[in-house]
Amino acid sequence: MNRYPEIADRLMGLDEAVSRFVKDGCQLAIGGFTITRNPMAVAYEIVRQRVKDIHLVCHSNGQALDVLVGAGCVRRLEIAYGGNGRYAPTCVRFKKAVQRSEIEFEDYSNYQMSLRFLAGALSIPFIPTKSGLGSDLMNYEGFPPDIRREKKVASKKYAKMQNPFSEQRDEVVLLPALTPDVTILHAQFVGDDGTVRMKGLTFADIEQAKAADAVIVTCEDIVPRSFIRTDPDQNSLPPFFVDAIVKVPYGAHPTACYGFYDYDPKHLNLYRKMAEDDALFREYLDEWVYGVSSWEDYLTKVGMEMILKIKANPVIGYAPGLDRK
Amino acid sequence: MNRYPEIADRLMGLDEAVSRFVKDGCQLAIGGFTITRNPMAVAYEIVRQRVKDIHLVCHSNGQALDVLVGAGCVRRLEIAYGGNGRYAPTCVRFKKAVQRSEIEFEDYSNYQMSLRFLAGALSIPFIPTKSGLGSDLMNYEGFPPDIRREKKVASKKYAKMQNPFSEQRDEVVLLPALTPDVTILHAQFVGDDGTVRMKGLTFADIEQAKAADAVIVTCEDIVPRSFIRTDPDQNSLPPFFVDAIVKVPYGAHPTACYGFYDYDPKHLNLYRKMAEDDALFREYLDEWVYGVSSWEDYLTKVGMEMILKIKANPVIGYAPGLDRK
Amino acid sequence: MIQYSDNEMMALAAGRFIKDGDIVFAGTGVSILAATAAKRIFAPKAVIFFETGGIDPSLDEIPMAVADLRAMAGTSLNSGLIEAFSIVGHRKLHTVAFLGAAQIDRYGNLNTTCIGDYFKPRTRFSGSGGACDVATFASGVITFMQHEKRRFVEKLDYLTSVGWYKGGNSRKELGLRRGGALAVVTNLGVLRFHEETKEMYLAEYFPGVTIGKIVESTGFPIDTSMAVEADAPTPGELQILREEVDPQRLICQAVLAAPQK
Amino acid sequence: MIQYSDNEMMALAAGRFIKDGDIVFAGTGVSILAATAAKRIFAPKAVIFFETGGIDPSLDEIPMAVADLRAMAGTSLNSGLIEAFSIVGHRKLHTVAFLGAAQIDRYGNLNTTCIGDYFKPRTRFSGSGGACDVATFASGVITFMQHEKRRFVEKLDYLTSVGWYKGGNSRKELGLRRGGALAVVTNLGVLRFHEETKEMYLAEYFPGVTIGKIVESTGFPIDTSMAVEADAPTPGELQILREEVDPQRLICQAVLAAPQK
Repeated sequence: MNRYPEIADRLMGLDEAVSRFVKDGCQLAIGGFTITRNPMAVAYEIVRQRVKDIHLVCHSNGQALDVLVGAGCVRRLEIAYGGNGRYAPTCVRFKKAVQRSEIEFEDYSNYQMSLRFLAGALSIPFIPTKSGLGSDLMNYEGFPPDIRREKKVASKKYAKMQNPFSEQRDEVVLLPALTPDVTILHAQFVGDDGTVRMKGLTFADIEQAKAADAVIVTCEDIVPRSFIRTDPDQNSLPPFFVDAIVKVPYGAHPTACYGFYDYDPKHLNLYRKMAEDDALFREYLDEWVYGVSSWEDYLTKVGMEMILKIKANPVIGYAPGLDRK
Repeated sequence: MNRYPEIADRLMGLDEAVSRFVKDGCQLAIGGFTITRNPMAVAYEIVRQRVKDIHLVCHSNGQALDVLVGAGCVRRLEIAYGGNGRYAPTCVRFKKAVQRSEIEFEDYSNYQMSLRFLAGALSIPFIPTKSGLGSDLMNYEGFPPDIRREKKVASKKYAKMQNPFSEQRDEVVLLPALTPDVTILHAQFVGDDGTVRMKGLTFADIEQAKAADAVIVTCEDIVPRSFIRTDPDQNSLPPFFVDAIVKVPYGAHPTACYGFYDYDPKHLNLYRKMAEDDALFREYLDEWVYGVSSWEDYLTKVGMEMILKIKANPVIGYAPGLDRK
Repeated sequence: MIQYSDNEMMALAAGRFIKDGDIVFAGTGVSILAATAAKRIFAPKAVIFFETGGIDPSLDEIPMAVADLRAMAGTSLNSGLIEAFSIVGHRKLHTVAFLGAAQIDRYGNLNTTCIGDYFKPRTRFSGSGGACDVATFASGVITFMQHEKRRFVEKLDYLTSVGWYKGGNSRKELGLRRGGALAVVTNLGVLRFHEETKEMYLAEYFPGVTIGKIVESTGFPIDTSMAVEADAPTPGELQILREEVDPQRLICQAVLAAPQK
Repeated sequence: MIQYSDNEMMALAAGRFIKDGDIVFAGTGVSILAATAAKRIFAPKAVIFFETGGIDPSLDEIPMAVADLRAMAGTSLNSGLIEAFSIVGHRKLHTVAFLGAAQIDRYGNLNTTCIGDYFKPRTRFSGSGGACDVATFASGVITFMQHEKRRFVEKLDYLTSVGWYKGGNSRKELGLRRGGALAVVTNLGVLRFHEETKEMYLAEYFPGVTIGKIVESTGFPIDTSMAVEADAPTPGELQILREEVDPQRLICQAVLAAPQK
């Protein structure tokens, strides 16, 4: 700890980060997108700590969403997309949970969810868009009226209004801001001053972080202040938005992390197959989540062969020639 | 030109960029902020071409604004701040023009103007904020009703509404989007693929560019695609938002350009003194704008001694020890 | 005789709609195959980008998801979702989007949400993702479909993404300034939309496919009076697809991945 | 006896308000002197940032404008205006803003726009800039003023930035969730605001200044019953100001730059 004096009070293990910030019934936002930069180590730890009744708010989260839903941690879900690209056109446990009416869910689009996080980040109560006009997204409210009065749930799914600056008919949709209790992210770098640097696409991670009451960031490594401040144009978040920092190399596995490692096709395929069957899925959780004693243990199970296969070429950013079938 | 095949149709001189895109009566947004990264070479060329009746929309533009107002190019101004930091707490020709009722003007705040550009960039007609509540910014409309019907002028300065997602009283200000006819920017780098990279603070330049119908970018240099695409996380604008590219080294002088040169304190002080007097200001324009035959001629007037003094340390970003009194 | 897969035929048929200067919004599967084929064969000055924010990636390998690292390598810019969707709707850009769907109706409206009741669906799909957004904002949408009667339906179980809405002028009346369904490319042919009514009609049937097969695979009556046979892929086109666009043959040889049943 | 300038006294008096963990919104002149002094002397864990988007710069030299390259060197992050203002108002941050003004009233409302009629002003100033925004959003505002009767006025010619508005609960009633005027630091002393009425009162007078001088330099009646003499700067504080904060003595020895007459 002494190496990182500026962030000593925010450096912690996965167990402490989750137990301090991810409470039963909290509203949780997850960074990343489908098969990339999901904060998987945190998601697994949430499952291990058996956090309950989470209100998950996502745009297109994939793997972390599906594990949390499948493990029964999620009660309520606002979502644009539950899929994992070619590895699961619809996330399997998400699909089953909706079909079996096991969760409360409300659909938005990706832009709508991103704009809602932006509104939260800007501390404005709502934001207008044209997206949604004519869509059933605006015809079906997923949440019943009694839920609408609960903390962090918008009083209605959306509102409509005439543009007050136009004399012609010009209708817009107003979307309510999102201000999650906690946002969890995985980044490539955190400086020992607490500055976060993500590389590659950032999706809506930055808006999700700024919208939240608390932010947990896991990272591939912690790097010196002198490095991260030499070209600060590249940085993603200043230190004061970050409440917990956990160093977890490969912390996004089996999803990808630009410049560090590719997604793990073998694991994603294994997951999909096991998720299709309830008994097999329990086995998956037992083996890969409940049954691992540490992150090192988890990576040992992934195996050196796969770790080497998915290792990214640091210039190209991914693992060229990786067998991705 | 053959070196830059991808941008050949957009590479041009200052004269062509201005004559093609900056028309009499157009709405113009200027990048940069007070004494940094103002697109001065373009501003001077606008003065030289005697463009008239410009509707200028700025947050805190300084030097370019003042030259354009002083030279009589501006008829209408929406602005948050007309100042040059310690070199002119209020921009001198802007001050005189308002006091003499020579221009139509409307005041907003910096955040309000930035949000208006953001709304334009997002193609939404308005954006809410709490900023302005209680301020005379919301009590005085600068523009009379007849102007309100003109192209690119908002039908009213702002609207107020109750937050439809709250049952308590919660009033917000709605600000109309800005969609300038043209935005002019100065950047450090443009790739030969048309990608723009700014270094240091970007202010609201990116929102101003995306909000506009046309964008003119001047740059310190044009760099190979292979360079600009090796770390694309650092880039500011994709090629398809840029309509004219002009290579103008020191194109922001006397304002600063991070990593390349500092502001020129001697010139900023000279300008302020000459701007205070109408006859001297005409001399300034004659000497520094109308009287120069090319940008090389302008830089020759600035002089090698000053060019060396303001040269930025490329790592530190500015010129340490520069006499800035 | 030249052998080719459905995906290859579809990618080339769709790719021909792309023009130089178009900004192409791509997804995964046949969509990214089509977008890349368009750029390498028909419209080298088109720009491919993803809703995730990756603009003009080098695409030396084919992405398996829009968040694939391959969508952020060699790009002009790596931005975020908000920037990406603001590009789709930008008035100065001509943007063409490739989408897929579980169901489509005669006006090109799409369902990627569910089959059956929304609250207790028989089948739940991934949801809108960015589909509703790009259907709202793009200059035109090209949709890839498996051509089956249960997918070409009289009435969608859920209207996720607006095409021509209720036909005629109804899309404009919603307040949407531009856009609409440009074409539907299936494993059997290419469908377009009547200028006035905005109803779907058969424009092209693929070599070896009969008009009758298409009519019986479509769940609503369809005008076939203007249908012509599509050109088969040329050996040159297939070579580019297989050697440059998808050298690992991840999509070329696969069947179209529609949302699961 | 220790010699020091008005700016040095003001910077130190204001700097003492800053606590570890505060996010300090700084401007130019005495404001940046105060912010940097606070960080180097009183609150090393405070973070200085600028409306231009520069967060926690190294400040090896003092910026002459908020867009000075020195506000973007050695930072944690270089962002933009929108990000900067969203930080000022963020509910999880305690943000303190330093502002300057041409006029102030008893409730700490500020004018940086004009003297005289708005449309035909006798004197036009720079305008709001970010002042209205930070006065709206910050947890507290500290304003620097030249202490003159014509600047401390019964009624502002233009209310650019809201302090306690009309006193009492009126700021909250506007819909502003937090913030308000924390203190006013002048060349004569430090003024604060009554808990209930939100009216300005004299908290400190600087060494060598009489209460009478302050009363006659203020254009409205002012409660002086709680006034105490401020501590003079210590040699150690002045040394840090002059050698570390402003080694080029650009601000330390200058007079306060108020908006021009």
